[in-house]
Amino acid sequence: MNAPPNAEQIDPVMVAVTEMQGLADLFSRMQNVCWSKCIPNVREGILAMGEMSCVDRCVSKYFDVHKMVGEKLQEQMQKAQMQQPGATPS
Amino acid sequence: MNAPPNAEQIDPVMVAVTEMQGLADLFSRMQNVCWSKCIPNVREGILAMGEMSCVDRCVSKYFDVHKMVGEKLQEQMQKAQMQQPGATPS
Amino acid sequence: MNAPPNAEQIDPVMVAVTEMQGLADLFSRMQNVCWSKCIPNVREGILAMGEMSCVDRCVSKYFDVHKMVGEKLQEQMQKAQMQQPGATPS
Amino acid sequence: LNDMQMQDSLNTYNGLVERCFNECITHFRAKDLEKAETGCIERCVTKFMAFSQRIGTRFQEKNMQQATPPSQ
Amino acid sequence: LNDMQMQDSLNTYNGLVERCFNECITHFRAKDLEKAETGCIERCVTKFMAFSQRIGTRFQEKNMQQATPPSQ
Amino acid sequence: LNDMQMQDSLNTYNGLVERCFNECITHFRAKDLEKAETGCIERCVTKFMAFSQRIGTRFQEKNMQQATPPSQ
Repeated sequence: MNAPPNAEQIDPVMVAVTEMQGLADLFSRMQNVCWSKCIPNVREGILAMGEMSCVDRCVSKYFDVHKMVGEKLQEQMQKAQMQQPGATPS
Repeated sequence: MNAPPNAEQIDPVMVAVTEMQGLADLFSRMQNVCWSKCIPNVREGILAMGEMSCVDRCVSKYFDVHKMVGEKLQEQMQKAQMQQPGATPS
Repeated sequence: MNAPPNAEQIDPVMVAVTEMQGLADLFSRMQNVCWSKCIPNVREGILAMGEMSCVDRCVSKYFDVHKMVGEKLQEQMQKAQMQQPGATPS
Repeated sequence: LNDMQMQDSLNTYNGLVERCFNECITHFRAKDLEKAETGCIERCVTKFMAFSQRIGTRFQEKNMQQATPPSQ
Repeated sequence: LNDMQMQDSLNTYNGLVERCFNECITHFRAKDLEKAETGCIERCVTKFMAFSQRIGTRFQEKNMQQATPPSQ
Repeated sequence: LNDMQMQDSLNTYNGLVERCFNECITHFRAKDLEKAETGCIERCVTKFMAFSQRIGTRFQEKNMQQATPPSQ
């Protein structure tokens, strides 16, 4: 809290920490999603073959969706900045 | 963040930050709830008329519930402080 | 992060805070789980007898599971450190 | 620590709102709460308070039981 | 505060990914996205943006309405 | 950063407890765990560890693949 005065606004350490938190958040969500999509039960204490490949594909697809959403978001935001819609009928 | 030493206990900046976090948390929960209540699918990339009014009403009701829960909570806590129940049968 | 040099690595205050956060997180998860397992509806504003004992048992079991998972995790991690599996078929 | 507690109670509050909303609000034909809904919300809060008190007491009992005093 | 905003938008982003993944990805017979899936993701993002804008506007309206100016 | 890691593993631990509890505890007729339940919890933890290791490895592979080195 007693940081040097001018490093306040864009502290590179905080940026790195935030990035890491973003990655940790991404991982933890992916883990939850892929567990619920790929692991139907715990009747066995090991991963079955089918579960393993499901996990692999789930990770692969999750990354692809992550990337796609990022691109789409940016594209949308640029569009939104350009046209700025006004009317919102209720 | 470089507050004077003795302002530690009730730092107004922290109060403001907490309030903002509370509001952000409220918004994010409302967003999740209203999405799941009002958006049954993404077969179209746009909001249908019915979805729009559902969202509007969802926000309105969510705020009302938020307010009501707050009032009810306070009322209950005052009651609890006055009578202090002892026995808790198992 | 440019804190006084030697208090950096194992700040006892941070350890205590983290422990408290862990406990708070445990409590909040337990609360959610036991609510959804024991409280089927809010048709009445009071806890029914059966709901009360369900809550008591839910807490008891949750603690047992918490303890058991902790032990099992440690055991597994020790095993993992000893054998270090290499092959991961896809 | 103080901030943490503030944060905690805010989370509990917001969590309760979400819970009771999900429990009691089932349709969006109008923008105002109906009588049945407000009644449900009231019961939901009262019940949650009772639930919360009981589970909190049990939690603390268990937690004390389990805690081994640190040898310092 | 700035960090908090960064954190917030990251959460929104990651939350949207999770939401659209759950909405659009239903099987794992292959590791690449199929045409139907990418189309669904696109609509999901567009729809979420529209939803998000609308709900954000309504939220701010309500929030202002409700806020009583602090007497300092 | 160190604190963050501690926080993370605590979250993983608490999350695992919740997951396995939901998976394995289905009734509350008694306050002690039954044999079937403890067996289920054991398998749940073992399976989660295997799952976790696999998904962690895949995640890191993908993450490295995707990361473009910063030009500083």
